Amino acid sequence: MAEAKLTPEQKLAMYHRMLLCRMFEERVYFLFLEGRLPGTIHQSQGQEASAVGICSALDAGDMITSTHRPHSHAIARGVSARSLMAELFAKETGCCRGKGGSMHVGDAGAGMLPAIAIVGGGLPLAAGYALAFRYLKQPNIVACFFGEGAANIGVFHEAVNMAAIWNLPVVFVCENNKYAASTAVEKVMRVKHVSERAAAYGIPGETVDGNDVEVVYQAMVKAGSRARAGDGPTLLELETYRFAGHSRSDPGHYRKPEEVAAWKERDPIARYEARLLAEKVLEPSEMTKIRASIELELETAIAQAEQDPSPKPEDCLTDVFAS
Amino acid sequence: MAEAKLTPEQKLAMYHRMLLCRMFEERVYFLFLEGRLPGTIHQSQGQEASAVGICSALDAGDMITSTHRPHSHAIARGVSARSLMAELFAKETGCCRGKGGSMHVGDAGAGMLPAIAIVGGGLPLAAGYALAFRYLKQPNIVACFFGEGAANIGVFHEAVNMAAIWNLPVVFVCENNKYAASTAVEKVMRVKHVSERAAAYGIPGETVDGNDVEVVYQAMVKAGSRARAGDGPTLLELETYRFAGHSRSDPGHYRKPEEVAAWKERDPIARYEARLLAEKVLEPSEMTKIRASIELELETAIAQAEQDPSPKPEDCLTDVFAS
Amino acid sequence: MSSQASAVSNQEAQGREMTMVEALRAALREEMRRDDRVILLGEDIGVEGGFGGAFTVTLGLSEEFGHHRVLDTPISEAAIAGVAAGAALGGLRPVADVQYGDFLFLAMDQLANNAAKLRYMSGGKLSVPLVFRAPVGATTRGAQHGQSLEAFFMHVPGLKVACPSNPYDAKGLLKTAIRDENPVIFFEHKLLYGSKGARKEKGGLQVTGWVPDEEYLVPLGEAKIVRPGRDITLVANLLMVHKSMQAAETLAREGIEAEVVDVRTLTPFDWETVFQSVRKTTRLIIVEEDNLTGGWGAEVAARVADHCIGHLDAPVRRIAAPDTPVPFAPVMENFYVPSAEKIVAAVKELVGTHPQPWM
Amino acid sequence: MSSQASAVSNQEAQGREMTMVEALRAALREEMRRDDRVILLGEDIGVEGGFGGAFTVTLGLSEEFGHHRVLDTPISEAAIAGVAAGAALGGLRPVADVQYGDFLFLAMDQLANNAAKLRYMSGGKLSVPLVFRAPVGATTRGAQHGQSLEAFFMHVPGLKVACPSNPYDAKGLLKTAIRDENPVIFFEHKLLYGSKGARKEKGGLQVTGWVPDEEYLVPLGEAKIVRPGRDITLVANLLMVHKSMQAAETLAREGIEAEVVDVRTLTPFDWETVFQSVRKTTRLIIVEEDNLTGGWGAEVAARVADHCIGHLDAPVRRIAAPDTPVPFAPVMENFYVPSAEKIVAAVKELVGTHPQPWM
Ligand SMILES: Cc1ncc(C[n+]2csc(CCOP(=O)(O)OP(=O)(O)O)c2C)c(N)n1
Ligand SMILES: Cc1ncc(C[n+]2csc(CCOP(=O)(O)OP(=O)(O)O)c2C)c(N)n1
Ligand SMILES: [Mg+2]
Ligand SMILES: [Mg+2]
Repeated sequence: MAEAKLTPEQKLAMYHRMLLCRMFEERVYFLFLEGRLPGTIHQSQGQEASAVGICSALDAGDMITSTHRPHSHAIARGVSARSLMAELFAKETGCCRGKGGSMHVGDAGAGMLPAIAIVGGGLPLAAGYALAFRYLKQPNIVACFFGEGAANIGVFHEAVNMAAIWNLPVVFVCENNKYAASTAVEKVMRVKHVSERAAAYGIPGETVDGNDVEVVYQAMVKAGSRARAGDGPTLLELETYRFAGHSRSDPGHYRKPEEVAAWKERDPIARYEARLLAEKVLEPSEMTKIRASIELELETAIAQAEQDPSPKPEDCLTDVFAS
Repeated sequence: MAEAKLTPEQKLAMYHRMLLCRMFEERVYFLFLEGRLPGTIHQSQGQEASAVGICSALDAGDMITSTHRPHSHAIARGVSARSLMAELFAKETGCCRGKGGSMHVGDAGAGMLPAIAIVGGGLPLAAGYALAFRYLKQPNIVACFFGEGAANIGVFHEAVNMAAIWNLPVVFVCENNKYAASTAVEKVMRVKHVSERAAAYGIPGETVDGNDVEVVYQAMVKAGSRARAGDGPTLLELETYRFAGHSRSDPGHYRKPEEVAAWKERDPIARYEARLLAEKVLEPSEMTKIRASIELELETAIAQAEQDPSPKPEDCLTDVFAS
Repeated sequence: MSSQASAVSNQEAQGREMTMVEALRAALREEMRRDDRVILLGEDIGVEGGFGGAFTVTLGLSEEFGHHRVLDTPISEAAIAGVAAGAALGGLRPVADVQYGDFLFLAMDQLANNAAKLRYMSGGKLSVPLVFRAPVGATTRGAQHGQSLEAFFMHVPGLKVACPSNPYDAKGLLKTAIRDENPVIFFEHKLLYGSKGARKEKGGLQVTGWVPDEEYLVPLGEAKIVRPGRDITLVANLLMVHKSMQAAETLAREGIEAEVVDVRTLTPFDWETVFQSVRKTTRLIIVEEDNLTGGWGAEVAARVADHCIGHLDAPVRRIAAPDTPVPFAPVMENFYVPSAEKIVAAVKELVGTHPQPWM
Repeated sequence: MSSQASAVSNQEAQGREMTMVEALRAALREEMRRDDRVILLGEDIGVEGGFGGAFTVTLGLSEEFGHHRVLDTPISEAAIAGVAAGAALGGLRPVADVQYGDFLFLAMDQLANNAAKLRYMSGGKLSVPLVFRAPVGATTRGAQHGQSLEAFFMHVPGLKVACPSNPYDAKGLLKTAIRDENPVIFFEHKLLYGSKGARKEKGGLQVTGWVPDEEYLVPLGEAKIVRPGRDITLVANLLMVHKSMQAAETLAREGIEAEVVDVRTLTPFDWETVFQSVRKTTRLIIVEEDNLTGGWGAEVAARVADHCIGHLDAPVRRIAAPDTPVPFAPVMENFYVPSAEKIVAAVKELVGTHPQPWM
């Protein structure tokens, strides 16, 4: 399949989106350290190309599913920083009205189901949503994010197989960031690439550079077209790395500093910035403007979130059943 | 690896054992139709070569795990027809003292854990038992039977992967009889052979003729040696077929009569009988003797089982906890 | 045992005697005809020449509605539940099933952590309208094919739980469950299916019940007094409704009038009907096939001990299976499953003529 | 809050204040030293530079005992449970864990259908000596990381269930559980870990308790009266023991003496201690963090309604989380989790000066 040609506007949009992901996470990190956010967080600095590359290849009506590490997925999908921030602040205005929290952010209206924090738990939901798309003759697909750690859990196997035999319009997107919490992938899996497991289900598997947003985008366009054409799922593996710890206050001593350093060399944002500058798609002056606009957006989101009303204690009792 | 050379005695023993499996199942079928046995049964006529070929390659201290279709596994492993029959008759003398029933027959003393009737549920038990063997420095292995239908359940994936990364001494033996209840394998799996899934775990996979007892035996010797040597598990697929319905009173209308007929042509016992006769390992007169001795064994087992005491109603209350 | 359950008083109405299986099948068929979004997922439910699921309930439906609406799945209970939940989120109304309730444990994460909680976690924006059918009850298949699992699911906020005892209720409740916006776990008792032919259960009751031709719904959350009485209240579900009725008939011959309440659904639970009955009879026995400790009967006893304690003239008793796995041997299984005799004996103990020394 | 739990009266004995995490770790270490067959399985439990499991309990153990005894697993909860059960059958004594109790649903089939039933299905020939550790409790992590799951496992025959509230009991019970021949589900409350350093829980109690240097065991099945009292009985476990103690202290200042019973294990359950306390105080409130409907408190209420009804001077009440998933926002979570204030209010309602109108 020929590669989709990216316009300068699209490139800039991807750059902008990645930067928003990064700066959002950086702000959240400080807010968290300052004790202004409750709960726990799993951050995604370093994995922005994967989130943005995938989501940039989606249509408005498509859906994504996510994991315990969902912030960048949400931003890449277009869930507003405002409603995300409010959710992290546990406010009534949050995308889950304060009931979900960091690990369950999402907004079906924006094309993202609430994130599922039980590793692998989102895969059958994604397949089922894809089944509904096909059944209802909607031209849409589901992009299902999960980590390489999730590729060892039973429901991964069941969901990918079911999607495969039914040719469901879903793309299984494995963000292989080499670690599941402190556990290195090679300790828990004998194959080198998660994508090698695709063969077990008779579907295509592909591993690409997850830190190159255009590579990710092109791979998703390909897998997505396949899915839209009724040819079934693809197992797409994105090689990437998280710069931060696994969750709040993890210093990450199980990773060698050289390894972290080597991956920081491959920072998806810095790389893309350099490329866009070289391609003259991006001007240095524009860079500054983009950053400033993002900063403003985040400042506003934080300021609003802090002022927003908290849910009332008894609100805990509602939303259990639909009527 | 060179093939293990089978002595005439070994060949005869395998023939005898297969015949015992078959004749046991045939008697059970009639007992069942006559209403003399309670519960339900899943029979294994046609799959004797797989049970016997595998178990003949095991040592006394090895262990097998089994499924809802366990009769031939039990007999092949050397659980006495007497204690099996008594269990089916729900008697105190049964191998599970009347508490297990057809779907849970087993006798750890004879090298078989109680069968697990939840599809796939035995796989992690097998891996765990193998872990104990290795940890305790016992030179033994586990042979884990399951059907091709079980290869789609989550715990298959988890257990095979865990055994693979830890190089556990277990052989995963998939009896691919083409159907899971009424469901044809090709409807629920896009790979042609279950053994193709071995690659997903970085272990060897092999598919062999499951209706040729010597082929099965040789494959198991090979996989078993690998496991004993500390080189980890193998996924061994045996292509076979069940002649009977899935469970009691299943007429099997979902299978084409020609398909059933073609497989009956490949009856593992008839084939082996012909071969042994040709090889002069078996004399026609001996055949008659073997059959007669098996008939006697089964008659005795049935007669004894019928006379054996039933458990008392309140026995239902014991054996919940060990003290 | 026949149509004690014909709840429709208008005997002029058109209808016929049906088995539970026929009633369930009719409910599925009607809802599938009414609403295109209703689909079925499960193992062996639509295979040509197959069984119509483990207990024939879906026989014929793939022929009428096609395989795109009657989906035969691999043996993948977790994914069956999760795919059903995903499809529900995506706008369908899936009715999924497990062949035996015991396999629900395999799907428990998807049901309890996803289906039950997604509405809540989304702040009320989403709903998960799915039905998950599960046959329960001991039927000489041993420990892994005979459990009663209602209590596990009654304990999960966000799930509704139905457990009908007769064809009329089964049909009406299943139709309501399919139209409900929430996940409903729908328990059916194997010995009540009453199916004829190949998949007939040994020892099964030939329960039939009058079912009107005209469409009707039975709401979730309304218990039914299936036998009025003044001396003691028996609260039961599924097969135990029938055992309780048997017991009540025996007791009536001795002048003891037991009121039998069929709870019909556990979530929502019709507390008022139970409380009113207990306040009237002043004595309560809960009858369930599940293991005693932590069964749904414990919740009923606990609520009564809170809300009706001043009206009780006897200890609140539960008759349930003992705290053991389901044994295989019929002689043990018969001891394990609560019997009408046990109910009769317990009632007689509580309805003593002496004033209760403990009060 | 400090060593209210120092159950050893001989204050001359050598010992020291420990957190729950330290006590659990000490139990594992001692048992691993004592018995070669004890191994650990779980995610991130033995990685160099890692966490020692989700809450640091296993820190340092892989260094002392090696990776063949401290096995880091893939994220495969069903296989963790099943492999542990298989290893137990094969002669080892595995201690497995999940990082959050909520993931037990993934392992439920292996625990409830295999580990719990294999002894029974084998006619008593086999045993499955394993321990499965699971952290529970709401800690602002939302709906999938904060459930209390004791009731689900108390309802499975063949499983034992422990739920200690303090370091002394935690150590003694865990050692006993490891030596037990049966599968034990061992619940730990996240807010009681009291760990310092990196994995410290926000909002956690700095619970320490005096733990003797000398070896001791705490038997399964013995409740502990952690505060004697004459006016009402509070039965609790885990974090709720502490909330009940707080409530009791407040009440004492107003002249109401609550007796607080820490159940310590749910299976086996020490019914006699609870019954005796209730017969003495004539009033009972059960306090648990689990959702109300079908929580373990229901079983306690039900047994009391059967065995002690004649001694009750008030309705049997339960204080539990409402029937909702665990909400994220702290303001809602604080409402969700039972508080000392709620306990105090409920006690005051029951211990009224008026004769009870309902009796
Ligand atoms: C079923 C399950 N087991 C364990 C956990 C605890 N846990 C949360 S994230 C995580 C690691 C996940 O690794 P991976 O899937 O690679 O995603 P990543 O964190 O690297 O993005 C673990 C073990 C969980 N949430 N769910
Ligand atoms: C988890 C689970 N799901 C469904 C069943 C019901 N069931 C029993 S046997 C069977 C088919 C199993 O097929 P396969 O694994 O190929 O074994 P075979 O019967 O062919 O020997 C099914 C669906 C079960 N016992 N366990
Ligand atoms: Mg990862
Ligand atoms: Mg098969």
